[in-house]
Amino acid sequence: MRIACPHCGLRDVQEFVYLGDAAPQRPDGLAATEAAMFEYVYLRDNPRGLLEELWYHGVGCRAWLVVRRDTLTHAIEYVGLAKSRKAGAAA
Amino acid sequence: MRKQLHRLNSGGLIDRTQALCFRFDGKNYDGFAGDTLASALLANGVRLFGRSFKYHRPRGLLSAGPEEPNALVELRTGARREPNTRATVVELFQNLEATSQNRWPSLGFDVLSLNRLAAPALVAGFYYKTFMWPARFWEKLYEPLIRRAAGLGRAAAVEDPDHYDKAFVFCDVLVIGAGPAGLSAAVAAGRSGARVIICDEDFRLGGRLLAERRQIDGRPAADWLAAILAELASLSEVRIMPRTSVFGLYDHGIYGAVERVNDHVAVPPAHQPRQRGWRIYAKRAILAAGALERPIVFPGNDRPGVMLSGAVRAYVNRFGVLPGREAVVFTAGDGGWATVRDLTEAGAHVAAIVDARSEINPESKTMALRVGARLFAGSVVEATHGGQALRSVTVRDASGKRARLACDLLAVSNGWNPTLHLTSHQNGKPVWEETIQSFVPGRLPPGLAVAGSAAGRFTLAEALRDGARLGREAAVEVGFAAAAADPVPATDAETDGLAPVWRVRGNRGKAFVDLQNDVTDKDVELAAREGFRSIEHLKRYTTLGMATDQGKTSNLAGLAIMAEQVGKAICETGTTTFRPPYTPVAIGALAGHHRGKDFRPVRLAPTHDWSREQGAVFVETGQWLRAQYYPKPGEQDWLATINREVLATRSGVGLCDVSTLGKIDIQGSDAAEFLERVYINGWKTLPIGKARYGVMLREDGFVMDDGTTSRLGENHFLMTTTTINAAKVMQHLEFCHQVLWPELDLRMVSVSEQWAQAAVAGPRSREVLRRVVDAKHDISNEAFPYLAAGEITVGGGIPARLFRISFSGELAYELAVPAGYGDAMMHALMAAGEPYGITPYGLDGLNVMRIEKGHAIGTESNGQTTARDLGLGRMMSSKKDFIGRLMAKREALVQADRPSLVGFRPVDTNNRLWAGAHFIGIGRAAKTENDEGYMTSVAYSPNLKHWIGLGFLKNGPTRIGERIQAVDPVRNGEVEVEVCSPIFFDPEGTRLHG
Amino acid sequence: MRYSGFTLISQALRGHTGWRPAWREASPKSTYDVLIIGGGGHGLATAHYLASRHGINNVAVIEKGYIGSGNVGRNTTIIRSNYLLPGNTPFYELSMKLWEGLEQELNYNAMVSQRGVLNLFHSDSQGDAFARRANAMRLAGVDAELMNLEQVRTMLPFLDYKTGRFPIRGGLLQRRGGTARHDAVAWGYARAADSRGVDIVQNCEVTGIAVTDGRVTGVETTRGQIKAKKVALAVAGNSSRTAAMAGMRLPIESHVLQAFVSEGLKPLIDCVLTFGAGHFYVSQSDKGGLVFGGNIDGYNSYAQRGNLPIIEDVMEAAMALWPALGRVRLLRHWGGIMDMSMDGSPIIDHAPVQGLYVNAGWCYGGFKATPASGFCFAHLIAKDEPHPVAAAYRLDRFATGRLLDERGVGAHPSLQ
Amino acid sequence: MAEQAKSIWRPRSAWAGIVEAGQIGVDGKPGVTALTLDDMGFATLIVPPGSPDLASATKRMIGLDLPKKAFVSLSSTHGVAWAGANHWLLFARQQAGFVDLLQSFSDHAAVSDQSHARAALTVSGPRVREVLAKGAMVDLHSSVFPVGATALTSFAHVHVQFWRTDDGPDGPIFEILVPRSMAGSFWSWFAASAAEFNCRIDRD
Ligand SMILES: Cc1cc2nc3c(=O)[nH]c(=O)nc-3n(C[C@H](O)[C@H](O)[C@H](O)COP(=O)(O)OP(=O)(O)OC[C@H]3O[C@@H](n4cnc5c(N)ncnc54)[C@H](O)[C@@H]3O)c2cc1C
Ligand SMILES: NC(=O)c1ccc[n+]([C@@H]2O[C@H](COP(=O)([O-])OP(=O)(O)OC[C@H]3O[C@@H](n4cnc5c(N)ncnc54)[C@H](O)[C@@H]3O)[C@@H](O)[C@H]2O)c1
Ligand SMILES: Cc1cc2nc3c(=O)[nH]c(=O)nc-3n(C[C@H](O)[C@H](O)[C@H](O)COP(=O)(O)O)c2cc1C
Ligand SMILES: [Zn+2]
Repeated sequence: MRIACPHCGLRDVQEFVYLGDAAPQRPDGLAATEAAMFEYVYLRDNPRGLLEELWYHGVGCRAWLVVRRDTLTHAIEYVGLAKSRKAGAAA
Repeated sequence: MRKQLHRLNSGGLIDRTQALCFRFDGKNYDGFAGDTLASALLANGVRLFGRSFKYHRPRGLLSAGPEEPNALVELRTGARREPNTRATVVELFQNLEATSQNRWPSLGFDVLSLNRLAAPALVAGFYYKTFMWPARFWEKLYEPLIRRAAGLGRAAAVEDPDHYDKAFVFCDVLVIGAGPAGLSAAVAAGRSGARVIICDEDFRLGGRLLAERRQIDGRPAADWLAAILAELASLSEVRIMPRTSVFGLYDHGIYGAVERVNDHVAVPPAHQPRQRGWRIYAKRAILAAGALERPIVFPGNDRPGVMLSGAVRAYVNRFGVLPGREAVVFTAGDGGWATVRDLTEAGAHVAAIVDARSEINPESKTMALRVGARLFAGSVVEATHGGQALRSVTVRDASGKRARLACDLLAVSNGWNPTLHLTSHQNGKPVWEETIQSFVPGRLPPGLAVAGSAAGRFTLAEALRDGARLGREAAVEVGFAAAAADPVPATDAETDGLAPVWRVRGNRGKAFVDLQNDVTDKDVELAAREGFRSIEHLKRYTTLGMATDQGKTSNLAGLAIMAEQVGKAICETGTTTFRPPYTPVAIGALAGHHRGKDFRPVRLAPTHDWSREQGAVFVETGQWLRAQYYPKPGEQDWLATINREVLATRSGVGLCDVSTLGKIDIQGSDAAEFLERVYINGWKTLPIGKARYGVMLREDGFVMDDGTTSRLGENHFLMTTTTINAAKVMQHLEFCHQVLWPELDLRMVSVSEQWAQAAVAGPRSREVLRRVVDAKHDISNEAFPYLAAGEITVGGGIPARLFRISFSGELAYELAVPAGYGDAMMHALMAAGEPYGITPYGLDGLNVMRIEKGHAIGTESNGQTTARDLGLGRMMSSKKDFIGRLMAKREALVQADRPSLVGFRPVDTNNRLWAGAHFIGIGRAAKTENDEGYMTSVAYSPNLKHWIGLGFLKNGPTRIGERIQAVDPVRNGEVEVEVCSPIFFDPEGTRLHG
Repeated sequence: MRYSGFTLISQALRGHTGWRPAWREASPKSTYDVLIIGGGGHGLATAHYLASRHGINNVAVIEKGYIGSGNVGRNTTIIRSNYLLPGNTPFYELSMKLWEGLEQELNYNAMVSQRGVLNLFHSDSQGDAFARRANAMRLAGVDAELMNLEQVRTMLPFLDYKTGRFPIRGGLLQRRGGTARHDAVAWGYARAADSRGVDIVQNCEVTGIAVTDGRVTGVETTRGQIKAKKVALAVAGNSSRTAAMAGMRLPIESHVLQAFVSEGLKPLIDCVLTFGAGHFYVSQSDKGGLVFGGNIDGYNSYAQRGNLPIIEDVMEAAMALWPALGRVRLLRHWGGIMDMSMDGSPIIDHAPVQGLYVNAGWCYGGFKATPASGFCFAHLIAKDEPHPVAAAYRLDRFATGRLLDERGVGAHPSLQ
Repeated sequence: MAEQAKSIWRPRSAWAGIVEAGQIGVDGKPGVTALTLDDMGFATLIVPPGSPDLASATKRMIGLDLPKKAFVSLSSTHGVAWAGANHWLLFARQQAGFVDLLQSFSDHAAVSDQSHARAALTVSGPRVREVLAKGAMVDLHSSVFPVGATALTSFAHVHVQFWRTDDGPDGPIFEILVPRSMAGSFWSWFAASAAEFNCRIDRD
């Protein structure tokens, strides 16, 4: 596979580290409940088909990326920076 | 020179001026440059090439290409011995040495061919039904027998002496196969200026054109070939790669290929690789891999002398070898007739043409007449005769009448199967094409197109047309302007009528579907009878298509016979999955440079050479090599060394390299806030110029890493991590910053490589440092107390950092200098410490001292333990959120009786302790139910003069003073130990502050 | 029809015309007492033990493709019980005991071969960690030996002891570990279950799970609706998708694991060997192919195929460990989809929906578990309470913190 | 005492004990030339997202444009290479004065001195791309990797940053930085890969 890093261009998957589903949002702060944290840490939809996931360009620019990839065909539809995603959401 | 009895006097693409001698089974032969091992042996009249897998039947050449199921040999000898090599693809070289395999004592006389006597019982899957009693006989008797009989060639027994490379290459258009389709595609794409790579596994480019007598634009195809190769060579962005097999198609246009750089010589020239594994990144690819001819299943079809008709043409036309003098051609289509023509022209006599079709066109009839061959229409070959070489065949005609015909060659033609393997590597399913009675590529992976025979368009005209069109299209798709299209050259007339015969029933002899794995038509029927009817079950039950040829010539016949058994059409049964590699690939080529000490990079500290000078013994820690201890001449064993190092440190001063620790520079106005969130303890209050110990959890509440972090400025921190976890922590921090809290003002970078760092520990450490640190810095106890951290200079202005931290429990410092000065620092410290007897100590000495102090390291924070388990529960702040806070509170993780960290000492102080021992109550049975924890680290304490250990024990801290057994059944140990505080030495910590 | 050397010979004399299908080609009935989704090793074993141990015969195994098309038919066939944690060891040891009697129990030769499993270690601390595991095994009554360098060298003289980047220091040997013929395990259980009346339905995909009032009532399939009192999931790799049909989310990701086989060779290696410094293992099949495995590709996938980085990684490890393999050729490589759980250990439990049972999360290691998994799952389904040796495999352990994380890598499936 | 200390405190090249000047591989005209670079100054510069003034500071202080994408700006004495989002590698051909330069940059970016963290070398020659292709998973063709381009990637499992400087008489020239600790492994791969083309080695 190759992932088009927004900074570095198309790079071999060997340069990246995978984390998994990008959807779960960390319940931040002292008010967060154990139940919410449990879901965040452990439960996954694990779809066959499109999945937004987190990848780290560890061998390159060290950016965390959000990659929309089909888990059946491995086709990648979209790659963006994780950083701008949250900034975007806040805006 | 020895006479090559079956070599034609002229013709062929061999270089008759370059004779090569070689050996097969200990006998010398001659061949020519341009031969394969197969063609050269055939030229010498060799018929028998090997023995089959199960029945050890004599086997000859079936094909002239990579699909060969029979002619497998061991190539070369000794360390370079290469088993299961297809003689049909081995390029002949001077002094080549090959041996037949899977036979004993010789190819001609093979004892295991007696298996044929048991053959009636050795049907598909027989082993599932027997060998079950008595149970213990399986490993002792049956299995060793089966294993010895199974297998094919013998691997080399010693290290492969050759070098292998790996390389990466990028292109706009990759063309796989250099037959007429591939060459046309490459030129069409190349002319537009696109970067083109054209690979062919053969050592000579041209594909089937090399084997056929064809005309292009009214001239011999060889002329066209020469012209197109010259043009390709002239295009600067085109790369031509002969001897290169594309073996696999991977995601996103990545192709695996292997180049046989020096397989055509006995020993690679100095500094050159034997083979090179390529990863090809292609924007577009065109598969022009041609087609494979398929045999017919009939009784006796495995006798040496039965050969694919296209292979016969290849031997005649390309290699100038006559595979037989008296031939019979058995064909289900027009393909066989070309063989009749070529054989006759080469001087062989075709005794008969057996065409399974009842309608024969008039031109063919004329031809049969002309060449003096008997024509059997609507007929089949029903049996073959001869021992280890074909002598005659029995033909059965449409009326059921039989005739026996003498011959030494039977050429078989049953149509072709597109070489579509690569199109299936990404789950693509081939689809049945009725008109050609074959599977053709189905849905294609993105970026791949298929040209010519590989697409099931079998004529030369189609190959040329497809290639030109797809090559041009591919270039345009990746952004090049289309080059002007030449008219597609004209070709001579060709016909491809076909009515395939899947099998001929007969009652004499076995009819083989899979020649290499000895699967017969009866085996397929048996599988059907026993319910293994899915083609995948058929494959797995009978092993059809699972041999080294992966069923290239057998799969379809197997499916067809199964389809007939279950009353289905072939299109309903589908095919089994083609998997990479297309042809087998040497493991060496896939590993390339990465073997031996180059398997993975090794990281050396900037102080490494110094440690080596000091005689260090090194140990792997993650990627690093670290000094373990520094033996001195005369020391009895490692324990003596370590004791010396520890005692010298505790009584005077010791020096230890700690350069490998991870170091992360953290700056920004939110740096302190960030640390609050990633560490369990508080950071906002840390004053500038101070260091603090921190513990980091994973989000699931278990300890991830620990280390000290120093505040160098209001918004500037320097974090240290453990050696092993440095990269993991960096990644985690980047995650926390970029994914969780991008709003924080924060800048981070690893500076691990920039600093060499040394621990100077022991009561005299300050005095040593005083002589190294530039005089202007006050490092007195008052000015630079425990946990002070500051930027200083050494050596007259070299920037350095000093930390008053201690892992050993002594008055201690860590001094960091830019890595280039690491070696100097060690020498300077040694020189300065000389009056105090400064002693280098390694990881082992460090380990003793940290165990004496009860400090946990990776063996304690092993990913299964929480901060609470480590006795650090109170560090967890309740005033802030931090990673892992909530999950660490889960009920099972705060249970009182969770094993927690305590110390252990042997009750009998002469006993040694072992890490990995488990704790069992005294008098209780050594059983899981009574298991109360385990020992993580042990050391001999030269200060206490006995062994000490750390470990996790249920309710540990409440059991100080209790006795328990540390049991170690795998090392036959059982030691009674006393539970104690994990801090064995200087529990008040007074030495630290000294 | 009983299999034996005698029947084989008598059939040989009759041209093998008397053999009958190993299992019937069943069409689904309208209703079953127990419906098992997934005709892999675990599903088929569950059916066999339900019928043979609990007398529950009105059972169907519903398989979307052909039986054995999943991981049971594509794994590297290692069986062992060399586990560390008390929640795991007895379970895998039960499995090992069942393997030891499997052929006789099933009247099918699954070629269980106790050739030994040797895990190499490369540093003192790794050696200590292995000692801890070996001791845990011995406490649980499992065989384990710690081998020093010389013993390893005697056993496997052809490894690289000289130039290796990670020098070999010793190994943990479980002699009773070994391999089994993967497909035969599926076929053997299928035949045994079938002989007790279990319906094995192939080419039938479950597309929905019917739940009424919090109770399961049956399933939707590509061949129509089937009613069942109890429904059991054993769909390795597809657990999340199937559980979602009943509204459940699992602590699981689906990952691809590749496997590799070389061309057939005369016997070379007599045990299963694993490399402690890389993710790599090798053994030799009865047919002579060297069977290699490595790490997962490391991303969620349902594609049953992998990519070059891991292929090269495995071959690099092969050459690093065993440098005589340079000219041995890789014949085929493939992938399987495994449900990687968040602590690397499996789940055998009730679902929140009544009458629904889950068997999932087997990661790299579920082949060796096949007999015990079927045995314990059958127990759970029949008695509605967990079998004692599988009692740790609860779904709620992630919430309570009673994790079974052998490797200590945390909730990170691609590291498990 | 002070005298002695001075003589001890000499920096050591990252290539010391690893690379020796000379020739490796086949005889003949060198296909590749490697030149180790010592005494260079390196530092990472990181700014908060959107911070504008580093560009003007760079222009002012070393006369170079701050590259926005994966490029490097070079002068005969200095250079600045893009090294990630809001992240650059500043370098000087000589360490003298570098500390002061970093001091003045520290008002405009988070500065971390990395002068000793990298082992640097220049590789060139007609076959240089073929050697690098044995490790580089990035496309080095001129149309994709022109003069001035840089990439962070790995060669043969070793992290590297490298860039292409102006072409020389023998074709492209690349400067490669590897982590100091891995210089030995890097060299082992490079030497084995270059040997078939004949490699001349010069020490700076
Ligand atoms: C490459 C590889 C190597 C491995 N090596 C080992 C090893 O050496 N040792 C070891 O112990 N373990 C190993 N494993 C793990 C082991 O193979 C699996 O854990 C185990 O086989 C899973 O259980 P199973 O046999 O029931 O799964 P499977 O055989 O996968 O069975 C699940 C079945 O469910 C079917 N199914 C799925 N969804 C549906 C549906 N909706 N309707 C109907 N049917 C459905 C599937 O088609 C499949 O047949 C390996 C796995 C892989 C992939
Ligand atoms: N009359 C018939 O029945 C019939 C049938 C088939 C082919 N043909 C003739 O064959 C020719 C077809 O032309 P074409 O170009 O399609 O095929 P081709 O067979 O001429 O060329 C295919 C080439 O691809 C190479 N190749 C295959 N797989 C490869 C791989 N994985 N990696 C590297 N190289 C690989 C082969 O070595 C071969 O050189 C025409 O001349 C046609 O007339 C005739
Ligand atoms: C232990 C084991 C040994 C295998 N040996 C062979 C072999 O000798 N030849 C072969 O072609 N395939 C072999 N295979 C691979 C199968 O052909 C097949 O690829 C695998 O079961 C996955 O199925 P699939 O490729 O149909 O998806 C083996 C598989 C396993 C699990
Ligand atoms: Zn990037």
